[in-house]
Amino acid sequence: MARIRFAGLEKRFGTQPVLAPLDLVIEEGEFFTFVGPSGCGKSTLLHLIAGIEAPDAGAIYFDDDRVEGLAPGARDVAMVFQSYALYPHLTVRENIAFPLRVRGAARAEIGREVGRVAEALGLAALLDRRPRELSGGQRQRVALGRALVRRPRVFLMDEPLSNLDARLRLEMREELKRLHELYRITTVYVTHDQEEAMALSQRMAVLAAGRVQQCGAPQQVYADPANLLVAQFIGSPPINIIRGDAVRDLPGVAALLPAHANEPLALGVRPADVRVHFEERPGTIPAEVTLLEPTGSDLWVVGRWRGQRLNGRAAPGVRLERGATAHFSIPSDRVYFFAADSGARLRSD
Amino acid sequence: MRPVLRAAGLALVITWCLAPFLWQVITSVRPAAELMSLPPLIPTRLTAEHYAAIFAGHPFLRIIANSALVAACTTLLALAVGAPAAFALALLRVRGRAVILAGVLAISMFPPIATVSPLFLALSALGLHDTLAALVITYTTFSLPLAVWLLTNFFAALPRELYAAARVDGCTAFGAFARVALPLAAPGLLAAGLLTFIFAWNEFLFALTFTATEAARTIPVGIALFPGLHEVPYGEIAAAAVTVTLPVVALACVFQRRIVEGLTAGAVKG
Amino acid sequence: MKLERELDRPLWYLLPGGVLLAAVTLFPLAHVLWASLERRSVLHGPPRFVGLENYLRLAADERFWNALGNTVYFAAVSVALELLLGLAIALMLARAWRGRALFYGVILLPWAVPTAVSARMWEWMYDAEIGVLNYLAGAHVNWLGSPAWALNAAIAMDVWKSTPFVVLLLLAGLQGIPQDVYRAAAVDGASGWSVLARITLPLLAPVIMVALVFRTIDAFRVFDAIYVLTGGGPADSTETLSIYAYKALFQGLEFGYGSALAVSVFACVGLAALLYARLMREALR
Amino acid sequence: MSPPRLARCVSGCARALLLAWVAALLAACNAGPPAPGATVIVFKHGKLFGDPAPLRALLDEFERHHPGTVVREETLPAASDEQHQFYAINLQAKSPAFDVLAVDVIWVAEFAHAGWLRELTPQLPPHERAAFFPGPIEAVTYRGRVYAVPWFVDAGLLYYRRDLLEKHGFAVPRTWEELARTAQAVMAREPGIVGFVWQGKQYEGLVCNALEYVWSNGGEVMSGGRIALDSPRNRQALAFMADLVHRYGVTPASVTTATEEPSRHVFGQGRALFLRNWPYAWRLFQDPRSQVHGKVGVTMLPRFEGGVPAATLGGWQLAVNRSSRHPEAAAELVRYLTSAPAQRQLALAYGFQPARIAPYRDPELLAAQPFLATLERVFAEARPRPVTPYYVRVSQVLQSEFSAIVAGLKTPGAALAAAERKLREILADET
Repeated sequence: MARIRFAGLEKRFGTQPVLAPLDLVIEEGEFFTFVGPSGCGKSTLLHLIAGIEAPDAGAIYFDDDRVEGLAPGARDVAMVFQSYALYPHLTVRENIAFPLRVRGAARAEIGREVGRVAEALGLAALLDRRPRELSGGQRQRVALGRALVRRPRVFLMDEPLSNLDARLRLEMREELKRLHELYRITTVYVTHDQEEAMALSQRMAVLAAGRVQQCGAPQQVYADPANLLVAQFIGSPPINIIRGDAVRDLPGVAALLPAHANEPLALGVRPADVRVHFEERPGTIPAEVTLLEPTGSDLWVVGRWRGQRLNGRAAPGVRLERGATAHFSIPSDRVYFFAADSGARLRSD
Repeated sequence: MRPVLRAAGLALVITWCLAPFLWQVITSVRPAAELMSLPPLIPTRLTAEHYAAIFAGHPFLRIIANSALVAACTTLLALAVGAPAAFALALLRVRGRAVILAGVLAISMFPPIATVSPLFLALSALGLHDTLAALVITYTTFSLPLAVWLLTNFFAALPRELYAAARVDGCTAFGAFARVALPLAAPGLLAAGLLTFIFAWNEFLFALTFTATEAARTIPVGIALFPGLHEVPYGEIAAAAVTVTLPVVALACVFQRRIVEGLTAGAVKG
Repeated sequence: MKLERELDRPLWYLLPGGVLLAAVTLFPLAHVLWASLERRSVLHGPPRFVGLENYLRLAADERFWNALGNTVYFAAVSVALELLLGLAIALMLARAWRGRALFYGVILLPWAVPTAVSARMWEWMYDAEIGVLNYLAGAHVNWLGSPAWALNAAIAMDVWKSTPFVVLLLLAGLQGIPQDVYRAAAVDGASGWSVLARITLPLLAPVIMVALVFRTIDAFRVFDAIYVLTGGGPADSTETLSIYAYKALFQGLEFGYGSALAVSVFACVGLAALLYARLMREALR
Repeated sequence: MSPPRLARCVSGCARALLLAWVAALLAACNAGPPAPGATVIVFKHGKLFGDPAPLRALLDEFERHHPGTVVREETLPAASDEQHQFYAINLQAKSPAFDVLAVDVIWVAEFAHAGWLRELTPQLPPHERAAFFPGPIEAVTYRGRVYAVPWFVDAGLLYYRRDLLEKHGFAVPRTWEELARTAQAVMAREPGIVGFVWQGKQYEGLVCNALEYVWSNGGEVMSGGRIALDSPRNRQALAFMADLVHRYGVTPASVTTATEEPSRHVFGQGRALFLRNWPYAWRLFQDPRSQVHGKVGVTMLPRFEGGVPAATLGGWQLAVNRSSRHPEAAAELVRYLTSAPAQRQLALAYGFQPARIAPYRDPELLAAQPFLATLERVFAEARPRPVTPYYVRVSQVLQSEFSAIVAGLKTPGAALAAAERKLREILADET
């Protein structure tokens, strides 16, 4: 297993920066995720680690070996591609055995290792099929098998679950966690699905416009967002943002931030923390209901207050219709403040 | 209605391609007295005299061997040189890729009749006069542009992730080329190989100029040796044409069957 | 671990092809270009540099313009027909499952017959008196003898002979397209024509381009097919640039003027290729 | 197919190729490398139609007379264009790859002027030239020196259906006008018969046909180095040629595609009354399986009223490559192959028309080929096409303009005027 260290790693596309200088460490055996909207540079970073692309500046270290100049094959890295990238002219057995055969492993060892991985992934019955005869889930597991069979130093995954249907995606998430606990290989996972990132990773980094916005444990990033961008990206349903003068009209808010009294502010509050009632209560604000989303365990109510969107949670039984007025209570101890212009987090210490 | 339409279409195409050649076959088995006289469309009796004649009067077997050798060597050489070049142009980052492709194409734009004299000077200076090697070198060079252009398209059509996957799995660039790109470009290889083979099999101008004796003479020149000053043995030419064409077609059928439909299917999802 | 960067450098892959092309074609091409600037005729003295005199003579030579007209007409009509027919046959063949290898062989036949022999074969078939075409049609058309018909008869032969080349390329292209692309289209309920227009043609576009460019090159360089058929006659009505160049080079022994003619063929094809490249870029945008 | 199978298939092919290569090399070697030190003379010639053995026997005989000399034959396609192309490239490159070469009658002046041929005056001194027909001698002489020795001769002949003429009571026509009238008359009475077939495709053969009208009307192309093509006499002659198709209708319009063989087949299938062709056709019409066996007569070509008999001279001459490494031995071979005995043997074996006059009076030869008697009179009158180094460029102009006349695209006057203008340009350009 390897400890990965990035030292000023940078990548430009022509003069346009794709990845700003990155300095980060991924511990040995850690399941680390890069999450961010598409086009934020996460796949490029993965390609830099794998060696498919060369950086414009900076270095990558696996433990103490400097690897960014090496060819992919020389880094002992395994990768699962978003589109699986299985070799269509080879059977499942040959696909999984491919990395070992390229390294010139003995035939007996190849047979043993392929058998072991096929058993672990439930592919024993499919070994003689060709990729085009398999379902999405099966192909995904073959791609996993091909990566696992060689016990690599680093495991790279480029949104491997994005092509699966919802149910299979949850199953494969558990499978990945199980395999990680079993083999404890340093894993770098890339996805645009923040829910998946939080469920899988021990530590994660939110990427936007080629720059790491925040890095930390999932719960910590969720509870303590470094800026507006992270707050909006992490957590679903997405965080409520109130801007402009309306912020100060919220009951109990003015007192919270004396230091920044006159600056333009943005207030963020998680929909899960906002309670919605049928009748008026002390400290609630009235809003016209524009959307109702029952999810079985909750009733999400979307209202319009002072022209801004507000989403809160009501008990499932509450009778509300579109157009009616509901009363939203915003807990003043669960709100976040951001500078309206830079989006930087403002703390009331 | 559609299957009927397609069947009719295919039948029409088959007759359109086959009819002229069938007429050639009929001419080749038509007795000498009835040659070129048309009241009997189908000859009154079939004869193999022309087939016997082409092997008796001329060292035709040796000429066929020469052509087979030249065509096979040219095809292998053209693919061995063309495929890696096409692979590099398609998958590896090559500065000035378009300029190289345009340059390769420009070479094949010159009519051979203009390049045959200087080429003759060069080859005889190298002492390659009247050798099969001279033909192989020339044919490989002049069939490279088509091979490179065609294969570049086939390698470019391969999903890029496959190349990346092979590299990550430990292959060098050449390993990825040999183990992944090459097998997947089989339809392109077959097309390029076959066209190169047929070009070398049928080429006349260079063959006439560079060869002198049976040691290096190829089929087209051999057939051109059939007629006398004025007299043209139509039967023998027809027989020779049939004899030299069928093996090439048989070769094509054999290789075509080995190419599996939609090779890249299942490689990449979505 | 050894740094494997060098093995991946494209240079190693382009070297063999580049060396071979340079070694074999550089001298001849340079020779042709240089000869086109010389007064090089065996019949009167050593070659003498004359600059663009050959090209000026070319511009003033009405036989050149007649040959150019014939060549452009021949190339345009034959290449257009070959592409349309080739595409239709390739699409038909791609779906015919039973005995596809056999069809493939039959379709390839015209291309496999040596050019000079097939030209002679067509010459007998076209013969007005003893030819089989007139015998079957019961007509008495002087196919190769009348200036109106001759070039079109040559085009018909070239279409018969060269369509398989296009079919071969397009079929190879079609075999590269994975089946599930078509299955996805079927799921969307796409009809035959829209599948062709939206899926097959765009995916085939690069191979179509290759077929188009190389057929144009061959059509502009056509020589032995027409020379055996009509010798350029009657009255030069089927004389193409290559035939005129052949007669200048190897009969008139005017290597200077012949080379200039050859360069004119190169220029025509170059223009056509540039035109295709621009058309291609427009089509893809 | 998976890589291992692909690899096996490629290695399979490679092994097969290796074997074939080795076999080919062996075959090349056991062609009997010449004894070391022997001078090898390479005789390059167009293919003679028929069994190669008699010519080989002749060469073996030569080798016996000249110990230490080996003669190797290299054949070229018989088509004149392809041979000219081969020689143009090889001789211009001063290639010594062959020593003796067979040269068409119309190339001698050109090759001599280009400095490609070694002078052969010693092989054919003035006193020996009388033994040959005058036409070929004129063709091989350039600026008073001999550059090739005539080997065999060809000339245009008139074939006619003797049975049809006798059936309808017509004499063998002596003049072109008489031929046209006879043809029209017989065509009226014999359904499905074409009057007169000849070679009208745009190629060298058309020039041979057309000049026979011009010369037989007393006309000329060039005289004394000056062009005399566009003359009233020539316009009248070529007008008649066009009228055969467009006015008398005795020649089918498809004459514009006819070469020797198609016209020979039409006549050979009994569908034509008259045929203009070379002597080779006679042997084919004598074949018992031929549909016109015993019904064919052959004679000199007709001429115009007040004109002269004329036939275009063809045939091949033997010359020595200027870059030959063994000029003396090569010259000796030329002398041997054009000697009377050699010519006799070739005449018997290939139905060859010797260039020497003596064989035509050889009783044994005459018995074998009575046809030679007629040929002697024709060859005596046969005239070479304009003997100039620039003949091939001249011919290209004539082919195009004569083709325009036959196809009815230009009047003889317009065509001859255009031709004369172009010929002036060529001669002015070349001096």
